[in-house]
Amino acid sequence: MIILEVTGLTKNFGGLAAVSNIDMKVNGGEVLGLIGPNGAGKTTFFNLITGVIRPTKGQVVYKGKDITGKKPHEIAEMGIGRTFQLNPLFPNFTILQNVLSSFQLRPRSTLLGTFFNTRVYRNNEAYILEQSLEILKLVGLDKVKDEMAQNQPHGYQKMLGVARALAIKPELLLLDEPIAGMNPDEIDNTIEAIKRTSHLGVTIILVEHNMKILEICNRVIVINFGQKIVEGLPQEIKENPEVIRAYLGSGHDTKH
Amino acid sequence: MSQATIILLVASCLNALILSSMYILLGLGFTFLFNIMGILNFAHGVIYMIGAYICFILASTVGINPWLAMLVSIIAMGLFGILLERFVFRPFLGNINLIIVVCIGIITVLKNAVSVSQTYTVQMTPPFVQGVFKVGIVSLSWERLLIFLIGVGLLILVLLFINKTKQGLQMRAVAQDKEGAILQGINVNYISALACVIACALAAVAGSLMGSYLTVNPYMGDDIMIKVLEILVLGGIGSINGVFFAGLIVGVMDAFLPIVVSGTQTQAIMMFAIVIILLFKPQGLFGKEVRT
Amino acid sequence: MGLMITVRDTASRRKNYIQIIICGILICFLAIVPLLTNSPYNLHIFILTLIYIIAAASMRFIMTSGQIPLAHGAFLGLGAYVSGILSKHFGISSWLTLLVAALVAMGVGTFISFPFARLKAFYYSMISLFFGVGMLQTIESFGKLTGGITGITGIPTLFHTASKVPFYYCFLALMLISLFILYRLEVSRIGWNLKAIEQSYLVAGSVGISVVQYRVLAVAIGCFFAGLAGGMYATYNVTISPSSFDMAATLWLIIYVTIGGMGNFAGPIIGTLVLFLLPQYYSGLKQYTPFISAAILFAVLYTFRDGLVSVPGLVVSFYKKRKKGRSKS
Amino acid sequence: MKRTGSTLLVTSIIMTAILVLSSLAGCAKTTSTKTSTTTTTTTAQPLKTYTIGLLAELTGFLGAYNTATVNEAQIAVDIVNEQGGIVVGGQNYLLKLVVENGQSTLDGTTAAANKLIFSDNVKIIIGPDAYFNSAVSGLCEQNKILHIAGYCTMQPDELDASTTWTFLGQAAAINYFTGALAYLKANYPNVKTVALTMPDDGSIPFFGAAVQKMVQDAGYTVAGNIIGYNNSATDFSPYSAKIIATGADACIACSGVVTPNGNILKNIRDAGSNMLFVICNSVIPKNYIQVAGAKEATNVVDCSAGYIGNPNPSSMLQEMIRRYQLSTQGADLVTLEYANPVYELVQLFKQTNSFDPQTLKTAFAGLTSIDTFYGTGTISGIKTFGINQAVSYPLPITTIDNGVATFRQYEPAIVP
Repeated sequence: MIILEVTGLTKNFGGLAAVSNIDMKVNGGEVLGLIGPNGAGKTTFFNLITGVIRPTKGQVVYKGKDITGKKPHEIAEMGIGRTFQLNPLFPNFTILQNVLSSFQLRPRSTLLGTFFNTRVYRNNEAYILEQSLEILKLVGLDKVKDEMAQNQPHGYQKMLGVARALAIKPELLLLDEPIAGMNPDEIDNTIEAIKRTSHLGVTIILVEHNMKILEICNRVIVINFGQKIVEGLPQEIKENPEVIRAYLGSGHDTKH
Repeated sequence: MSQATIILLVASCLNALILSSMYILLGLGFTFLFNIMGILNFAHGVIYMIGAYICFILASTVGINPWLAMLVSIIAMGLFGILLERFVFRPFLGNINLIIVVCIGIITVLKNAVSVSQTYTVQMTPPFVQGVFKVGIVSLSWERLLIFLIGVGLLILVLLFINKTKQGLQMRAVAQDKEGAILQGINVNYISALACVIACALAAVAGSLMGSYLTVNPYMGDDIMIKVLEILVLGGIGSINGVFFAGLIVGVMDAFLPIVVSGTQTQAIMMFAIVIILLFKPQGLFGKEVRT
Repeated sequence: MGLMITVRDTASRRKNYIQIIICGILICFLAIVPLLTNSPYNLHIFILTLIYIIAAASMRFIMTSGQIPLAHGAFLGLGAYVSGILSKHFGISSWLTLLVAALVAMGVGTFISFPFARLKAFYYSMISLFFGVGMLQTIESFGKLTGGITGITGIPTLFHTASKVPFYYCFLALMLISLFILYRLEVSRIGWNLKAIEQSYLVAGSVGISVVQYRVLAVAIGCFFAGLAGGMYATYNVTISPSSFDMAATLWLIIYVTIGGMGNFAGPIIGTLVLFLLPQYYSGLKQYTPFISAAILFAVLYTFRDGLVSVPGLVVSFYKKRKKGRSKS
Repeated sequence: MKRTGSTLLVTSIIMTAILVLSSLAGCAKTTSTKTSTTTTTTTAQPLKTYTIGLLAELTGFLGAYNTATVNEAQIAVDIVNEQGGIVVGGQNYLLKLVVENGQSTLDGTTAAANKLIFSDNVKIIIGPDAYFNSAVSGLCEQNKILHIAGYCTMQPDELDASTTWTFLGQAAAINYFTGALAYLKANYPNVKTVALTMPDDGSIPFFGAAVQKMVQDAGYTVAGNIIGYNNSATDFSPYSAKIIATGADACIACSGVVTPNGNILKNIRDAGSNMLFVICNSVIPKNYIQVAGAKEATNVVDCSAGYIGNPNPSSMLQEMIRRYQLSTQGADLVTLEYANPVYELVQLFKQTNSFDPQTLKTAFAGLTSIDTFYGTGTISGIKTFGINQAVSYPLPITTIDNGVATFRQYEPAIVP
């Protein structure tokens, strides 16, 4: 079943097109890799889907509903979680507080309930607390839960990003360069965590320019200069000449 | 249309030009500081006042040539700008609250220092030029023409500096994208100091001129401060050309509104005009839109 | 107590009890101030302090959402003028006007903040600054109703007694209630969402926090209490004039918050107390008093930039360090 | 949010400390003031002091000006004390001024008045300046404090039938205007229409209205509305242009300080108009010549503060001028707006031979004339203020031509 459908999505910054006319379908439960060299427009693509910026044209349909140009928090409410490539967290909260404050939607307390500290609110908070601890276990951060987020190593911060995204109980999870700038064993942990997450039945789209991510993807789409070059299974992509050119620069094929 | 009305209109146009040149002169320095260092320098009005006082004391108490006095006050305020950047702004960069507190500190000290040290007499810098000449039907004093000419002249100089010299271009780079500029290896501290010096020097020029046109008093900077903020916001954050148009708009309003309404209403109307403009164009007339 | 309490362990729960006890002692102390000082003038100063504590605390509440309300002084003025004009020219009971003043300020604040909530927080600061100045200029230009620059005198007071004691207790109660409400808001999820927005509106949006809604909420609540404080000021001081609600007033409120310490709920309270009561010692210096105030500002600013509330923390950590040093040697 | 508990703990301790200290200081202050007041009753000291409260705006936009006027009052007090103080009930008293700062705001002035009355426990208050009386008159009425204002702008609650304890001890805007109008009427028959200008500080609905009525009663037609200017404007030429455009024969600057009036005059002349310019406020002509420039300061009638060209100044005035010039390297006395009330008070003390405010008040209200530094003052004002408690005295009329000020005559300038 198709969970997300993007048709003719385009965004122009001034003259140049950061994303031009991208179509794609995402099936429920799959792990879709979205790879391409730096500046290919991958992050812009995420921002378009999650409503951080409005597309110039094209539309985004999520579970049959058109979500083009909706506000970020509305889109989050519909069950699309995401992580950020840079500063992916609330730096002045502890790890646990980061996750706690990411539980906004379900269970949700009314403003008045929150203010008057009603039983419902207290129960919600208690439930949220145990949920958060579970998520932290899932991504393997439960040991450092009371540390300041900003003092954590890069890998932990990235994982915290994932944990925060999971807190909204997403059905679709957008990971923006989850393993960029990690050392090998951090990468392995992260990939493990992503696998575990996808086994929970969460559909995942992840953006990377690191080819290593391919091993966990069911399907890969390659983007360059804001356009879709090829789409296919990981191993096909690996030997596709266009992709190689995109990565090693156009000077490459003249040597053959 | 009667003779009187025509004269009134022409005179008001001239007023608008003269006022605008003065406002732009002050607004430019302030906008520099904001765009380059991200600092709302609430002490700008006081710096203008101090510039005026240095010129006044040298010219009338010490008794040297007013032009020389103005030069000295420009240099003095320029140096003051360096100190300001190094010891006041740099330690608190990026925290607007601390900057505000430190600005208030400076304002309090300087203002009260002046008002305590000066005995109560009417204080005025000796005129730079004298006499009146006629343009068509209206007559204009050389003094005000001088203010206009110096204003415009300095603006052209500053523009040349920004667009032609290396430092100027670096300044614009920093104003547009600080991180990028740092990556390019631009010495941001040096550029900031430069901006401070320019801001203070321009304020000193304006102060000296107005000190001989109006009188000098410790509170002459307060009203200017608001005008300068108007110009910054109206012109748009991060745009240097915006200053000119904003200054022109404010000047025109200041010259024409008093003719139709009474004194304080002028201010009120202006404020709400600006608020309404911002409601429709929140990033200012020439600013880049930044959406959350 | 919301997010915090849910993650509290027993140790911090004890701290919590200590806090409650301290606050209790403080309140008791404030309750007997009128017995300690027999000069109406000192009581006058204390009453003003109470009013400005509300103003500063409400300002900090807005600031936790990353917006700097450069019109807060003006909203104080709005409240003061609304209650003053209503009770003087229309003969409405002062108690009622207090509420009306607060609600009017709240409404205006919401109206102003709404169009700018979706933009960078800085734009709100700017527009508010202009709105603030514009509002005062309007007040000045409607001489008939507001007395222009001169202001309004002879506003009906809450209690028709020469003694200031009833005012003191009434305002003490109002202050405690306001502070309690603001504190509850801060430690509840609402306060945490505001802090989250302040740290990164992108991330906040991505987890479903409505940035616009919460920013407007913050401004509305802050302005409500600003209006209340203004109303109290008018009905106590019987004279109000625009010059005491101008840009300088706002900036001084920011100073109370910053000198006290932005990071802590107690910050604005400490800041206001220090900067209000301390000048009473050197007020004999007449026109030289501002220099002392400025000196205090610089001293605090350059020694502890996190405000006075950070002092105990610094002291504690300093002694810990020394202990470590000793144990090593 | 780490260490919230301990932080709050210690901060609250600091808070408590501050509260204790300040309240203690408060008690200390009151006790000290107590002792200072008891000195007037115990017969321990041979020489006793009597404290008079002085409300002034030592900081803010009036700061420099009021610092000067307070010095004048202090000099007057010193002279009185050096002449042996004053004798009340057979006992010699030295006068003591206690000055409180109103910070140039109505609220600040209210606070200062509270301090004078409740903390310094004075029974007589002199001042404040400008339009701040409204903050004081009511208080003095409630607490039965004798209040002698230094200036008055006819705002509501400043001086009216309800403020029986308030006196106007020094010429106010309305006096200067009365004098100027009388001289204009007598010496410039060809003036028919006049333009009125004044600072737009909220006084237009009150002072402005009164002035307009007086002008019309005097048989002039007022050109257009009253032109209110913004005191802190950067450039006054728009207002000058507006004044010229009214096409009036003369422009009367009804009140306001030297900078705006001088600049409006300058800009009117620079714009090529030579209309008669009438200035009526305390500032001395010399200052206008300085601000407007010698060439521009021409065809001007000025009704200003009274001691200039005073043909027979009292010995005390001469002494004051001497001392003031000593202390300020030859600056002129400003307006004596606090010194005059002191001078009048001294006479009242001598007359009534008591410090009791009630007696002083009834005595003052009973008088028809009292001596001032500017000559004999008449006590009037029933028509203008609704109460007969304003002191007015002859004011000097000066005309300025090509930067030369020439003293013409004294106008009675008695407020109706």
